[in-house]
Amino acid sequence: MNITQIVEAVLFASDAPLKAEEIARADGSLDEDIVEKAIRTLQAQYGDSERSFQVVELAEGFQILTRAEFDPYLERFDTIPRPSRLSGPGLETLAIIAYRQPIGRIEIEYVRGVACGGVIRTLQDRALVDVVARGEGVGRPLLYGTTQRFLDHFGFRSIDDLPRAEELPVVLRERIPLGAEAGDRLTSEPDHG
Amino acid sequence: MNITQIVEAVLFASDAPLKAEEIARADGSLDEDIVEKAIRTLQAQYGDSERSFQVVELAEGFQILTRAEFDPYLERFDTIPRPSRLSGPGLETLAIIAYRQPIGRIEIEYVRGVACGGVIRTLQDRALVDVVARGEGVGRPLLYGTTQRFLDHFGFRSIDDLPRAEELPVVLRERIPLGAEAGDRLTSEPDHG
Amino acid sequence: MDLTGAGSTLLTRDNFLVVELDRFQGPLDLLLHLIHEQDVDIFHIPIARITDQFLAAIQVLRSDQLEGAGEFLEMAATLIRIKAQMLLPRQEGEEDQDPRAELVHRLLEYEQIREISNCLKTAEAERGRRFAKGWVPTRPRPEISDTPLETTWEDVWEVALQVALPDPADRRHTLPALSVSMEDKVSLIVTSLAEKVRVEFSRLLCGFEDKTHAVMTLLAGLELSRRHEIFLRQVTPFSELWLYRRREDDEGPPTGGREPVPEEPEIPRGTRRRPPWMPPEEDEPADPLAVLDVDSDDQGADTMGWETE
Repeated sequence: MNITQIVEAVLFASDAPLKAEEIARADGSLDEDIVEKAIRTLQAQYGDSERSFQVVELAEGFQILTRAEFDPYLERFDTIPRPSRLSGPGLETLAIIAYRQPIGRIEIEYVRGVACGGVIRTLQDRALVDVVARGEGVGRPLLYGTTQRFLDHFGFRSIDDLPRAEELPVVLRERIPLGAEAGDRLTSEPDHG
Repeated sequence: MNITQIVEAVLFASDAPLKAEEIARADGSLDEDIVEKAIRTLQAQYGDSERSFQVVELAEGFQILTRAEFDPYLERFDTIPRPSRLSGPGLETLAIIAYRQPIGRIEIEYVRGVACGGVIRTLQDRALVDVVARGEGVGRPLLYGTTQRFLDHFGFRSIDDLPRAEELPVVLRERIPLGAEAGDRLTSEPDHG
Repeated sequence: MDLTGAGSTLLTRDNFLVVELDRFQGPLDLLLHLIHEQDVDIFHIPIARITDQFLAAIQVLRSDQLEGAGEFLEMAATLIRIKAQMLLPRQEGEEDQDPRAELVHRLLEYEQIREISNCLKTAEAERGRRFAKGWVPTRPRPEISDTPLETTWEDVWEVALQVALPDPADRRHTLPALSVSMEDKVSLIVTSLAEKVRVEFSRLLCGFEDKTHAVMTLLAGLELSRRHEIFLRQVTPFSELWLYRRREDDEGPPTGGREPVPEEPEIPRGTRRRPPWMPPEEDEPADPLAVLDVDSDDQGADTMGWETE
């Protein structure tokens, strides 16, 4: 059992990146320099033997990670990434965008009554919505719509497949201009007269 | 990028044992036999290069695990998750379920001589056992069996890895109907003395 | 059943047998302990003696009210029954059934389970020495969108049914200073110029105390100028800045010789239409769109400010 193996075992089993001095705690015979040397040995060995993983140095320390080119093969394994759910605000915002797309942030906020920038960004990060156009009006607002991934995830062929629209509350069902009583700035081009 | 590397990447990235056919889903070029051959290649490569981990056959699948002799070096890392050990009642209850599955609570309690509802619930929470069927009798009792997680927790490849029936005394091999009111029936069984 | 009498006398007689009941997982465990302690053949249990010892041992149960006391008492009853049956003369023709048979069966079975438990314990310890790769992201920087989403359409649909325009009366009328948007100012300029050819910059600031409004109004003016919708004119440094409406056929700003004539700006004050987005002089709610509920569930940092690109 040699030092390189010990460092490898520690790196492998840890579920967080470890700094060299942390790894050195594994055994009295180790120190930071020895550990870093061992890591370089591992990096060379993994490279030479064409392992599909590598020792990567991150800001937080060292970690063994799969090499990026194998990503496509890992996508279908649900034991790999942790699943997550959308929050309540996320669901509501997604529903509004789905049924009223393309729609600007101001309008979404008008319906929800709260600021939505963060939620929209989260939905964008999850690739469920994206900017699909720029509005015609003042400031040329970004308009959001649902993505192909949205359709894939929920099993719709197209936006026209969104079910049972007739049961929806009026605000989502009808293409009434949102915020109409607040002036026409959101929905109509200002008159340049 | 070769097949062995793909299989390695999938095994490496997974946090649970994967069956050969599950691994094969990573790519169209794979099937169960190819995957198993790749795993044997990996096992040989890891052995030759004295990696501190191995591909282990576990819970009807495969997983990369550290070799046991490195355990002492891993002890002091709280970033390494350790499964908690089962209590005595937990082990007893699990033993009964493992050997007599599917089995209902009443029968388990008859064998152990004590109430087991809480222990069974704990085992269920830890996903070591689960309801696998409903009994035929009055109230259609829930019948419990062991899970993949059970195999994983104890390092068994399959349920056949449990100590073999031949090694057990006569009493356990006989599937005598047991139950709260089975006392009368039992006394009329052939003499075990 | 009366355990007290029998128990207390037996306890004194057999007090060499000290039993801590907490150690036992149940009556079968205790029985096995008693049997093994005394090196008794399990197939020939001296039922009278074992029963007495069992009863003595569970004396403590009664006082401590241990959970599961009933199970010990039940076993005590079984032992007493077996003891009684053993005393009865065997009848002719009856199957030679030892009254202890079921108990022996249960004890053997339980002993087996304990052996298996020990095997499991060993296996568990052995498995516990080996570690899977600690869960780490497979790539240095996984995209959030790479993780599977468990949300179903039903989740979305349920929320969709609840969506309603907030009741304006429920809205909190806080107008944070930062909510000055360029859109508002663009709109202000455009609306002002809808009725007139030009407007003074200072007039656009009427009713807006905060400096932010001035900055945003200027930016809006520059933006509209960039889009060739208006043009700006200032005759001398620090003089009034004028914003001019630009018609499609306009070529550019008025030439130098034809400075704005003073008659233009005057508008009957009372008749000026208040643009919908402009906060009125009274304290009535302003434009609902400009109202921001900063206490709500969302990330408050993202206000309705200037949309950046």
